[in-house]
Amino acid sequence: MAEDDFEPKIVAFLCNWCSYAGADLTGTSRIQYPPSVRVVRVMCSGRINPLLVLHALQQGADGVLISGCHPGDCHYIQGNYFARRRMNLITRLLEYVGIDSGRVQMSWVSASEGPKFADVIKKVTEDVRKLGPNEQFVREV
Amino acid sequence: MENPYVPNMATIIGLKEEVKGERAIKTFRVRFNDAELADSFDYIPGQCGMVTLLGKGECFFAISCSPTKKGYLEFSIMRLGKVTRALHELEVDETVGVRGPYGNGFPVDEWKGKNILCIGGGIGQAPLRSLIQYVMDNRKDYGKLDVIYGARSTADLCFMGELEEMEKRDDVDVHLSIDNEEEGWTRFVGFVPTNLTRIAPSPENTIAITCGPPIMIKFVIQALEKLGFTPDQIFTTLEMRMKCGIGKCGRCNIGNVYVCKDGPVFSWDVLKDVKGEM
Amino acid sequence: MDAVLKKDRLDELITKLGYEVIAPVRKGTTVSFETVSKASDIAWDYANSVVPPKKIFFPQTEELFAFDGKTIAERTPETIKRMVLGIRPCDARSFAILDPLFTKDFKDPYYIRRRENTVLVGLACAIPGRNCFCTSLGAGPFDTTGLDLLLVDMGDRFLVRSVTEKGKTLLTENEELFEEATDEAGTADEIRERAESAIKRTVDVSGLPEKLKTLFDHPVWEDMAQTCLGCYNCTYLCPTCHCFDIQDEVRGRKGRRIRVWDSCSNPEYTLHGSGYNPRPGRKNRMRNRILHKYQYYPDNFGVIACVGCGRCASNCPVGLSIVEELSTLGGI
Amino acid sequence: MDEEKMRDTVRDLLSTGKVASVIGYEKGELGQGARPCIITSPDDADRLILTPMCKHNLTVYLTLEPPTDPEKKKVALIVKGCDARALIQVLQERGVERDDLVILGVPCTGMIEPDKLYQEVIEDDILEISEDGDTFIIKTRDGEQTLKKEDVLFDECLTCTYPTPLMADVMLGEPVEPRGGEASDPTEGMSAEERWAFWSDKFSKCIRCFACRQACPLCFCEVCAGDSLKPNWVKRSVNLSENTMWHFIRAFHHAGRCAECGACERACPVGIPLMTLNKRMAREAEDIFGYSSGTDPEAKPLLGSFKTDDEEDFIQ
Repeated sequence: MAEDDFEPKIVAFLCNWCSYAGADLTGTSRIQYPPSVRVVRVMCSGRINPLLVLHALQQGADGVLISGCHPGDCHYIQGNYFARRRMNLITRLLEYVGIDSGRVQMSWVSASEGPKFADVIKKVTEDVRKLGPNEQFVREV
Repeated sequence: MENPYVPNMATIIGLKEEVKGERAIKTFRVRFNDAELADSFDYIPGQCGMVTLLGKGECFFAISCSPTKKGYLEFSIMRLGKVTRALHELEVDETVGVRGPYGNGFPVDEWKGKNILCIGGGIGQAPLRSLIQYVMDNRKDYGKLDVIYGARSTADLCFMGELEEMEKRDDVDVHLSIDNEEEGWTRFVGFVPTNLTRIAPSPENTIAITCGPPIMIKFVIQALEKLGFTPDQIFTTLEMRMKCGIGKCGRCNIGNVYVCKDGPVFSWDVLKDVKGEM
Repeated sequence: MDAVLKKDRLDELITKLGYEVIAPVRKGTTVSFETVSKASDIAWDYANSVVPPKKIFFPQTEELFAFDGKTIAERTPETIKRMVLGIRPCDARSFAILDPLFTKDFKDPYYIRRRENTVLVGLACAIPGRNCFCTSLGAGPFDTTGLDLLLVDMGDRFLVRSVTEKGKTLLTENEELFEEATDEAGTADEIRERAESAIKRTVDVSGLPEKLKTLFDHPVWEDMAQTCLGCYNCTYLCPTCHCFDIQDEVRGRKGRRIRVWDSCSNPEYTLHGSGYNPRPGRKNRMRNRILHKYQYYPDNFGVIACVGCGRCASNCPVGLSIVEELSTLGGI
Repeated sequence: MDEEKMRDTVRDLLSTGKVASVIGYEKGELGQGARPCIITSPDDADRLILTPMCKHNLTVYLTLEPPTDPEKKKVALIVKGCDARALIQVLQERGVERDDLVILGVPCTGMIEPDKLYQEVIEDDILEISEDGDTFIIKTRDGEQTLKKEDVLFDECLTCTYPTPLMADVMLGEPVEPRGGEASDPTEGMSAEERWAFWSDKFSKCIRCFACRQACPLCFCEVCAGDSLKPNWVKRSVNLSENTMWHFIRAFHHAGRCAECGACERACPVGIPLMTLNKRMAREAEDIFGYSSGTDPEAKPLLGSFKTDDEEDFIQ
């Protein structure tokens, strides 16, 4: 598939309090961003079991984004700090085994950062578009 | 070559909620979509079917109606695991798959002319219901029919409507019980084996068939032996985790006996000598 | 009927006869059965593969049928002609043991079709493995049970011994590939005798099935299972273990029902929906594994479900050995 | 390794009733191999051995099927340096109570990999194995053979960082200095594509026998993510996709927990280099978070703790 024809599917896990609100603001501010993203709202980035990230890739997502509140701003005080450790390790594991680096990304987006959310989605989409469709360990059925 | 793993599709034509709550029980009446199969499908009371919900899996259930009821099959299913939970979500007109009949069933022909004593507990009444219906529909072939049935509470009693109807008849004796007192309950209160001992049926020319929780079966058999029943007069029907239903996948063995194929009906005469985990 | 196949004609055997040829192939430190396209792919000097060739007839994962919504699409029967080349006599014998299970009462179409369309060309063992004890089970390095043809390696050639009509037909229909045997049979006998005497492990299984019937409640099982880790090595790698699980795997409306190897060492294997487990401990599960092979299977099918390949012992992470276990049980 | 002191200690522990059972090693069925064994009688102390063939990590038996009988809870077990790390990790995660254990520590100079040894000597010919500095002296039927340790030890042992148990009630021998050195990684210098080719080849061989899980002292989850049907992380189909998922789960769940004993890799029948993955994750935990597992029973679990200044270069 030519790079241009490929419209990646990105699963974005957004925390309820910051990143999801940020995404909302992007919309209400009428800032454009690629339609590649499928949002899953979770209460906190600390709730995201890294296995969910693997699961999304296995089910055929071309990229996964995890986004939470900035450090110090977590609605649950420290959830995003746990998320940060986990995602650091899981992305390193994926990279080591040779899963295309860049398929899994993480960002901090606050409720007021509408433009940043659009930028993040643009970057993830472009990174994944360059990588092409995810074919590495996608499920047979 | 016929493929024994492929189910025949069937439609749910009737649903009855027997028991509510966490471990709810529903009776599903299904009819094969293939009209010819629907009319020709024959079985023996006590035999089982593998019920499929595509995408969820299969489970092995006793057919809870009698082969004298033509054109449909009934399964009484307790909501427990993944498949049964999904089955409980279904409504009339939805599709399931059924393959079978499997297992040996009750030797109803050999029992002709004998008194039949059914002793059930909880959902264990399902295979007995098939036998009871069969005996009622061939009433002249059998002697006295006694139905002893109990559950934890009135809310846990299955097939209550039918049993109450049967209580009114004079060609069958129904003895119901619940484990603990409840307001408005005028029948026996206590465990099924206790009720059995109280009623004290005569072993004379009688076959006793019991099905229910393993602990109940154990005490019912002890009670029957005390009443003078010999092991060859006592039958039980067992359950095990199953996958294939046709004696290949391994897991349902008790010793060298496979419950899916060699059972689920066993005479105590055979079972008492089988060494294996039940 | 004996014949001789020169090794330089092997490529023709593999490519010209229209079979998909499956043979032992060395991958890293282990040998496994794979499809081959030329003779040089084949590892002739192996003792035994880690994963037994039962996977050819009874693959670890097998689609039973596919479905879309409520519609079932049955698989079209496989008609591919296969030759398993270089299979060890013990592994071929395992099929003779499994045949009644898959063909009696309900016929298993997946196993039967593959079995019918496959010719088994065995390779006699010259140097048995360290845990081999096939001779204790009435077999041996030159056993032909289950085979259509048996090859005996003689350096630059194989002695080819036909066992079944199927094997004989293969020889006669392709006679240009084979030569007449001369004095090879004598050499083969010498190799056989040497191989048989190289098998150090023995266990007396006469009367064992009957004996085991008295041992169900014996405390020995507790001791035996004490250090078992409960992994599935001994069952998955056993050429006669045949237990399977059936699962539905779906994606949207579409899905498939598969069967996949399961193990009686897995607690979930017997776990009821209610949470009750009739075999809750390693003791119960190990007892079932051993009794199934040496008591239940002989009871039901008249043959011990063990070929003496020693894979369970070779691959046990904690050094448990079936030979020792059987000797212990037999000695009680 | 002080076999006699071990036997005396075990005999004493059992005869005085300080423990109900001892988890140790006995001679294997053939040759000079060793295997785990659990004894309850002081008379059986003589059955126990302590040799360079005692490769198993016995800590696994503490969590495999914990005794329900309180009378049988007190257990003594023999641990080498790496086993002790696993034990510390188990204690840290509250898998067992410290008070129920008597730990017999063995300072370890490395364990022999049987496959390597049997390439040099015929197994059944071996009569005795003894140590002499950097060599093993193998007494056989035909005489004596001297083998360099580095030629026959497990790869893990060659780069062991904790040969002396960090925790023990009784130490059976003098402390051993770590050998030092870095474990080699076969994927070193490979591109991402090559690494995926390498690992997908390994994962596709997996038959999901779960020997790696069962042999691991730290795999004691009540319901393993590899078994769970709800949620069904790993489908039962055995293929590259599901196998990869399983190996990701296994590797990730051992990050910051793995004791680097090598039990998983030794248990694998199809030769998947599980320790290469484990070691990589252990190094990541050390490099990023300065965390070394199995060294401090009071430490908080790596993924159950954080620092406010943890690395976040990877986050936008």
